[in-house]
Amino acid sequence: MQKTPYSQLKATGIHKSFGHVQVLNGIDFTMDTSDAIGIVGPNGAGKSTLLSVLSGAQPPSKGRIHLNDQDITQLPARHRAKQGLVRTHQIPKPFSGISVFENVFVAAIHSATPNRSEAYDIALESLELCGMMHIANREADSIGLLDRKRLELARALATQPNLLFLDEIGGGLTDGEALQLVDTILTLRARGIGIVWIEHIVHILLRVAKTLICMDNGRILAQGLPSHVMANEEVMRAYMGGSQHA
Amino acid sequence: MLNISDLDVRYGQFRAVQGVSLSIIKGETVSLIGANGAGKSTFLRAIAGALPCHQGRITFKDENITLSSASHRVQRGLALVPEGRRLFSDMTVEENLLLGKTTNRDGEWTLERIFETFPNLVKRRTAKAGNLSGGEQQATAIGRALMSNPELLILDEVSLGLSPLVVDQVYDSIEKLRQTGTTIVLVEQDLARAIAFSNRAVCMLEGRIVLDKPCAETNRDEITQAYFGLDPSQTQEAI
Amino acid sequence: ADEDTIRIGFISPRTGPLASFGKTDGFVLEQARKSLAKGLTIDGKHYQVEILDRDTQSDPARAAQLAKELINQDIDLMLAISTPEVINPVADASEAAGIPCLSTVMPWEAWYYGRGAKPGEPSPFNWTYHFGFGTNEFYQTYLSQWSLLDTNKKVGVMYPNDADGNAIRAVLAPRIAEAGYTVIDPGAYETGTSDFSSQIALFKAEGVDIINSFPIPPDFAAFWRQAAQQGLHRQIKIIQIAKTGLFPSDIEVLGSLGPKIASAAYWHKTFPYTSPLTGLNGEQLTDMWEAETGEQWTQQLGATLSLLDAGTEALKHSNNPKSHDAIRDAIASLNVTTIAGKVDFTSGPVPNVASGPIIGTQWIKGTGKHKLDYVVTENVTDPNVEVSHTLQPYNR
Amino acid sequence: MINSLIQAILLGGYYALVACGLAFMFQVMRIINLAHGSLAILSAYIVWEITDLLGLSPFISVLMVLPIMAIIGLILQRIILERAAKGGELLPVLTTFGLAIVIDNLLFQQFGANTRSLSPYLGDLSWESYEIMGLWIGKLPIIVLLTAVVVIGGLDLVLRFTPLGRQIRATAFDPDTAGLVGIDARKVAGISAAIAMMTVAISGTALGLRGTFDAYAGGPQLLFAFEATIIGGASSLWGVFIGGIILAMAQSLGALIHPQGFLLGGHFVFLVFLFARIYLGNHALLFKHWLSKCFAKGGVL
Amino acid sequence: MKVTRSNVYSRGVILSVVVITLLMTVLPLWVSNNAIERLTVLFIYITLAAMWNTLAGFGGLISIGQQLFFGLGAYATIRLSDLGVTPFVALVLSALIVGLLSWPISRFMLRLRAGEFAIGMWVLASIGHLLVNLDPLIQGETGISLIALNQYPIETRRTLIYWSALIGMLGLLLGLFCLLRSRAGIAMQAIRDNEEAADSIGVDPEKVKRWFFLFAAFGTALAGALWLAQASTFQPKAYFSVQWTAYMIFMVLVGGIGRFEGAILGALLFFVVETWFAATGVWYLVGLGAVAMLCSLFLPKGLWGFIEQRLGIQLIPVGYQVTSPTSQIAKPSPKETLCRHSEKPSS
Ligand SMILES: Nc1ncnc2c1ncn2[C@@H]1O[C@H](COP(=O)(O)OP(=O)(O)OP(=O)(O)O)[C@@H](O)[C@H]1O
Ligand SMILES: Nc1ncnc2c1ncn2[C@@H]1O[C@H](COP(=O)(O)OP(=O)(O)OP(=O)(O)O)[C@@H](O)[C@H]1O
Ligand SMILES: [Mg+2]
Ligand SMILES: [Mg+2]
Repeated sequence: MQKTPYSQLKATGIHKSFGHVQVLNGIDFTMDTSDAIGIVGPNGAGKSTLLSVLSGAQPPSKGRIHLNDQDITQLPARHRAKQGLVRTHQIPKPFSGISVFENVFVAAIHSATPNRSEAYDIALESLELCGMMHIANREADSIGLLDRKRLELARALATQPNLLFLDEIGGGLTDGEALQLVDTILTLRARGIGIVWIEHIVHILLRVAKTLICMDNGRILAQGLPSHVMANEEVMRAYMGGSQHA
Repeated sequence: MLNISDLDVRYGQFRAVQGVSLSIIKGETVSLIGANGAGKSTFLRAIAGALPCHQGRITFKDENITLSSASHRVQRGLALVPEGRRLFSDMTVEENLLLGKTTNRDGEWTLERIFETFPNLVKRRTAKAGNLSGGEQQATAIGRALMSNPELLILDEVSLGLSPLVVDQVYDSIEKLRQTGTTIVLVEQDLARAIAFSNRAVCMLEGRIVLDKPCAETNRDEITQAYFGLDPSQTQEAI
Repeated sequence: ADEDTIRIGFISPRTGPLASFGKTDGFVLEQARKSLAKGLTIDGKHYQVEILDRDTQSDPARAAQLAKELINQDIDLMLAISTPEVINPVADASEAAGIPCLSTVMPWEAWYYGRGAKPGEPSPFNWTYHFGFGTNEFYQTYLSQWSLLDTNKKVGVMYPNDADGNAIRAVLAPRIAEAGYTVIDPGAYETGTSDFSSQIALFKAEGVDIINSFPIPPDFAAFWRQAAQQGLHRQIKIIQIAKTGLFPSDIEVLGSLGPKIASAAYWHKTFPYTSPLTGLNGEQLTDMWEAETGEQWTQQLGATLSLLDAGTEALKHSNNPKSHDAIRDAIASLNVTTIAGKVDFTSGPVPNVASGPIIGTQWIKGTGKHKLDYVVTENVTDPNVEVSHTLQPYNR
Repeated sequence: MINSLIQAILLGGYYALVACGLAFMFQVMRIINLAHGSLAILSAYIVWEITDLLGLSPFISVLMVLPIMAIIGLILQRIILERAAKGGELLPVLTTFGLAIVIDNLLFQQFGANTRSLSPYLGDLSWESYEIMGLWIGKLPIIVLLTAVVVIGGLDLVLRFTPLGRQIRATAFDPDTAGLVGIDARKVAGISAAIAMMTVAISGTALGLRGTFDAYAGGPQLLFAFEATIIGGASSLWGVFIGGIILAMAQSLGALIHPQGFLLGGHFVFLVFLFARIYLGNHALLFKHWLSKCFAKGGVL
Repeated sequence: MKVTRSNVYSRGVILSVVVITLLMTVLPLWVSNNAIERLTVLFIYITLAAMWNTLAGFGGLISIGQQLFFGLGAYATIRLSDLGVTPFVALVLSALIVGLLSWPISRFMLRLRAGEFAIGMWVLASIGHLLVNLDPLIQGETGISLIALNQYPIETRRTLIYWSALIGMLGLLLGLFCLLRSRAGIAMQAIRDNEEAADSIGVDPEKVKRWFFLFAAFGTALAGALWLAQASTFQPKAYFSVQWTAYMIFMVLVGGIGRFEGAILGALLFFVVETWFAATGVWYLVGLGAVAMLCSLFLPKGLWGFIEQRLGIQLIPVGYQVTSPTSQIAKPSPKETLCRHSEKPSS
C-alpha cells in the first residue's frame, strides 16, 4: 500500500473529557513526522489519552488535528493506520486467540500491503527486529507481560508506519533489554520513521528523543530540548520529585 | 520466615521455574532481578499460590503452604502485587482497596493511609479502576495489597509505569513498611535502585537462581553478568 | 416371511409438551397388540400384524424423520394421532412416499388446508386420509349447547393465531353470527400471551354471557385467572373452551375456577360403541385403564383405539393388505363403526376426510374418586350418545 | 386504559420476579444461564410436592424450598458452573443448555405429562382482587409485585454495600485475582450460586402461582426473563425491575394496538431500547458534560 | 525462515475430501433410501454447525437467534414456490434473498455487544416468527406444506434433495475455508480477540464482521430451505424454534469451537447419537443434555481441540506456521499453547 508522503502533524486546542473528568484541556502541538519526541509527565497527566486522540482511538471533545493540511480529526484509527499513524497500547492488547506471528501478520496484510508474500516478509522482519522469532508460533495468550509489550511494538511496525506512537514500551525492562530496545528504535529512526514515545524511564527516552514534552493535568508544562525541559523546576516539582534516578 | 526448597513450576511441560531453593528471613528486603522471561513472575505467583507447584515445598512461618489456597496465604500474611496490576476494572478504586482487607488482619493500613500514600488516587476515588491511567492503576494495586497488612509483601514490577515522583512515594511507603518489620520481596528492573534499596539481591536466569548475595557484597556488573548468564561459575548457591 | 406380515406405523407424541395426548397410547397399543396377536385373515390369507409405534417427542421435525424411517422399513399403513405438530409432517411424508396414512383428533380443516389444499380446488392428496370433527360439528354442538341456557346471546370469542384458532375464526364465527348470536371478537392473539386485560375489558364492556375459546392450557389458565381477578367470571353463564379441558389436569389446575367449565369431547366413555378390533366398549376400556394406572380416564383412550379400529378395518376391507393402492382404496371407501362411532369416507365434507362427532360436555365437581367428573350435556353430532347431565350455568 | 396500565405494571412485577434470578447470574456471575427456566420449574415442582404432601400454603413451603435450592445451587457451582466459567463466557451457555435438557426430561420422567399449578392451594386468593374505584386489582399480582420489590431491593443492597457483595462481584470478575486479595473464591462463588438459586426458587413459585406448569414449561419463560434483564442493563439489579415493567407495558400497548401485537410490541421495544442505549448513550454523557460546563461558566461569571 | 499454511496431513486431507465427494455423489446408486435420507439430514446438520462456528468460533459473535435465518429460508422457499418458482430453484433463491435481508439486519445487530447481541438475535428471531405468522398464506401457526414437491416421484425427489444438500454443504464449507484463509479470516479472529486493537492497526471491524454475518445467514437460510425440502411441512413454530440454535451450539461446542474440523466432528457426533439413541425417548434427551454438560466440563476445547492437543495435528489448516531451516523456533507443543496465561489484560 502506497502511503501518502507528508511532513507535518498538527494538533490545535485539543480537549478531552470523560463525563466530568477533564483529561486534556487545550493541547497545542506540532511536529515534523520525522521527529523523535519524548513525552513525560506524572501519572494521570493525560499522556496516553493524548496518544489515543492523535492515533484516532478516541475523538477529541474539542480541537482539531491536521496531517499536512488534511483535517483528520474525525478520521477513524484504521484509516490513520493506513496513512502511517500507528500507536501501541500501554496496557497491551494482544489478539490472544491467535499465534504471535498471526498477530503481526494481520497488521501487515491490512495496513502495509495486500500482497501475501510481501506481508509475510514484513511480518517476519518486524518479529526479527523485536527479537520475538523464538515465540513466533506461540499462542499470544501464553506470553509474559514484556513479551506482550514487544508484541505491541512488532505489530505496530508491521503496518509500516511513518509515525509511531509508543506508550511505555520500555517499562520493566532491564538495562540490557532497554538498550536493545533503544537500538531497535534507532534503526527505525534511521529509516526516517517518526517517533512519539511516552516513557517514565527518562534516561532511556533521552537516548532517542530530540524534543521532550512534559505534560501535567492535561496541559503541556514544558516543551523543547530535553536538557531545558528537565531543568525546568516546574517539571522537577510535578514529575521528577526529588528523584536522582533520571 | 519463607522457605522454598527446590521449587518447580511448569506451563504444560515447559519448565518456567526449575528447582529453585530460597529462604527469606523475617525483616529482610530481597530484590529479585532477572531478564524478561527469566521466570520471576512465575516464581512469585507460585509463592503466592496463584500457580500450582509442580514439585518442591514452600513453608511460610513454619507452616507448609505448598498446597494451601492463595486466600489462605493472604490470611496468613503473604500478599502479592501481581504483575500487570490485575485490578477489578469495573469496580471503583475505593472498592478495589476495600477488597484488600477482606481477610481483615489488623494493622495500621487503612483507606485513609493509602490515600495519603498515593495522593494522586484521591480525586479518582470513585472512578472505575478500568478507566484509570496506567500509573494510577499500579498505585491502586499496591494499595490493595497493603490493605491486607501483610507480613511478607511481594511486589512484581513495582515501579512499572510509575512516574519518578510516584516511584519515590512508593518506595518511601515501602520503606515505612520495612521499618514496621514487614518482609519484602520485589522485582525491580532499575538495578541501581534495587541494590540501593534492598539488602539482598537474588538473580534469576532461565528459571534458575544464578546469583544470591547481600547487596553490600555485590555490584552492578556482577549482577548484569549474572543475568546474561555470562558467568556460569556461581550457579545455584542456594542457602 | 415378510410377505405375510402386515406392518403398521403408529406415530404419536408420548413425551414433550404434547405428552398428555400420548400418555394413554402405550396402554391402548397393548390392548390392540393383544387382539392382533393371532394376526388377521384377509380374504382367505392369514397375516401377522406388527405395530411399530414411535414417539415424536412433540417435535414436528422429529415427526417427519420418524415417518420416513418407518416408511423405509416398508410399512403398509401409517397411523398418526393428536395435533398438527404430529399429524401434518407424518401425513406429508406419507403423501410424498405414496404410503397410505390415516389420522384423527385434530380438526380436519387444519389438516386439509394447513397442508396446502385450496378451497374449491380438487384435493391434492392421494395417500393421506383424516377422520374426525371439524368446524361444522363445533358449530352444531355449540348452538345446541348454548341454547340449553337462556343468555343474551352475546359471545366473546378468544381464538389464538394457530391451526385450530384460524380454522374456527374463518368458518365458525360467521355462522354463529348468522344464527343470531352477537360475536365479540377482540382478534387473534399469539399463544404465549400472558396479559389479556384488553380482551377482558372488552368482554366486560360488552356484557357477554358466553365465552368461547380455543387456547392452549397455560394461556387459558392465565386468561381465566386474570378474568376472575377482573370480576368477569361473575357475569359469564357459559365458558365454552376447546383444546384446553380435554384432560382433567387442565381443569384441576384452575382450582376453584375449574368446575362448571363447558367443553366438547371427541370421545367419551359413555359412547355406546364397541371396538371392532378389541371388542371393548367405552366403559370397559376406561375401567381397565383406571384399574391399571389409577389415573382418571381421558378421551384420548377412545380416540387412539378408534384410529387403530379404522386402520385394521381398512386392512380387512382391502383384499390385499400388501398393496398400498389396495389399502388406499379401502380407506377411501371405508364406512365402519369404531369405538368412537362412524368413520365414513364416502360422504365426507371434502375428499380424504370423514367427519366425526364432537359432544357437548361439562366439567363438574367430582362425585366419585376423582376431583372432577366429565359429563355429557348435549349430543347433536351423535344422537346415539346419551345425555346424562343438564348444563349448569358457570356463574351460579 | 388506566386499568390496562395497572395490569401492565403488575405483570411487569411478575416478569421482574421471574427474571431476577437470571439477572443476578447474568450481571453478577456473568453466566448466561439457559437453565434458568428449567431450574425455576424444578423448584415449582418441589414447592408443589411439599404443598401437596403437607397440605401447607405454598407461601410456607417456599420458605422450606429456599434452603433446598440453596444447596442445589452450591452443588451446581461446585461440580458444574465452576469448571464451565473457566472456559470463557460461551461454555456456560452449553453447560446450562445441557443442564436444562436434563432437568426438563428428568422432571417429565418423574412427574409425567399433567400440567400443574400452585394456585389451587391458594383457594380463592389466586383470583380474588381489591376493587378500587372501578379498578380491579388482583391480590396475587400485588403480592408478586411486592415480593419482586423486596427480593430485588434486598439483593441490590447486599451487592452494593456489604463486603460480601463486593467479594461476590470481585470473584465473578476474576477468581484468580480474588484469591490473591484473600477472598476464598470457591466459598464466595458457592454463596452467590446459592443466592441465585434461592431467587430462582422464588421465581419458580411465582410462576407456579400465576399460571400452570409442566416439565417443559421452563423454556418459554426464558425469553421474557432475558428481555427484562437486558432492558434493565448491567448497572444494577433494579434495572431488571424497570426492565420487567417496561416490557409488560410495551406488550400491553402492543395488544391495545392489535391483539397479535402483544409479543411483537414487547420485542420491538426491547430492540428499540438496546439501540437507544447505544446511540444516545454517549450523547447523554455529552449532555451531562455540557450541563456541567454551563454550570462552570455560571460559576465564573 | 518461511511461512507455511499446509502440512503433511492437510495434503492428505485434500485428496481424501475429493475422493469422498465423488463417492458421496454416486452413493444414491447403491445405498438404501433410509441411508440417503439420513445422510441428507447429516449434511444439513454439518452446514448448520459450520455456519454457527463461523460466527461464534471465528468471529466471537455468539447468536442465540440463528433460527431466524433458518426459518426465513424455509419461509421464502414456500413463498417463492407459491409464486410458481420450481422448488429447487426456490431453495437457492430464498437463501440469496435471506442473505440480502441479513445485510440491513447486520447494520443494527452488529452494534450490540456480547450478551446483548446473543439475546437480541433471539428476540429478532421471534419477531421474524411472529411476522411470518401474519402472512395469510402461512395461516398463523397452522403453516402449510411444500406440496409443489409432490410433482416429483419419490425416488427422484429423494436423490435430488440429497444432491442439493451435498452440494450446499460442500459449497459452504469450501466458501468458509476460503473466507478463513483470506485477509478477512485472520482479521475476524483479531477482532474477536480485541476489536479496538484491530481497529488501531487498520482492520475495519464493521466490514469484516458484516461479511461473516452475511455468510452465516446465507448458509443457515440454505439449510432451512433444504430442511423444508426434505420435511415438506412448514409450521412456523417448528422452524423458528430456538432448539435449532441450541443444536448448533451443541454441535460446535462439543466438536470444538473455533476449529474448522470441530463443527464437522460435532455434527457427526450429534447425528450418530440421534440415529442410535433417539428412540429411547426421554433418556435420549437426558443423555444429550448430559453429553453437552460433560463435554463442556471435561473437553472445554471440544473433541477436536482435545485431539489436536493430543496428536498436535491440524487437518484443515486455516492458520499460519513459521518454520525455519535452522529450527530455532520454539515449535509450540500443543499443551503449552493450551495452558492459558492467567493474566487478563487489566482493562
Ligand atoms: N475512559 C476513561 N474514563 C474516565 N476517565 C479516564 C478514562 N481514560 C482515562 N481517564 C482518566 O484520564 C486521566 C489521564 O489518563 P492517561 O491514561 O492519559 O494518563 P497517563 O498520562 O497515560 O498516565 P500514566 O503515565 O500513568 O499512563 C487519568 O486520570 C485517567 O483516570
Ligand atoms: N501462561 C503461560 N504459558 C506458557 N508459558 C508461559 C506462560 N506465562 C509465562 N510463560 C513463560 O514462562 C517464562 C517465564 O515467564 P515470567 O513472566 O515468569 O518471566 P519474568 O521473569 O516475569 O519476565 P518479565 O520480566 O517479563 O515479567 C517466559 O518464557 C514466559 O514466556
Ligand atoms: Mg499512560
Ligand atoms: Mg514478570
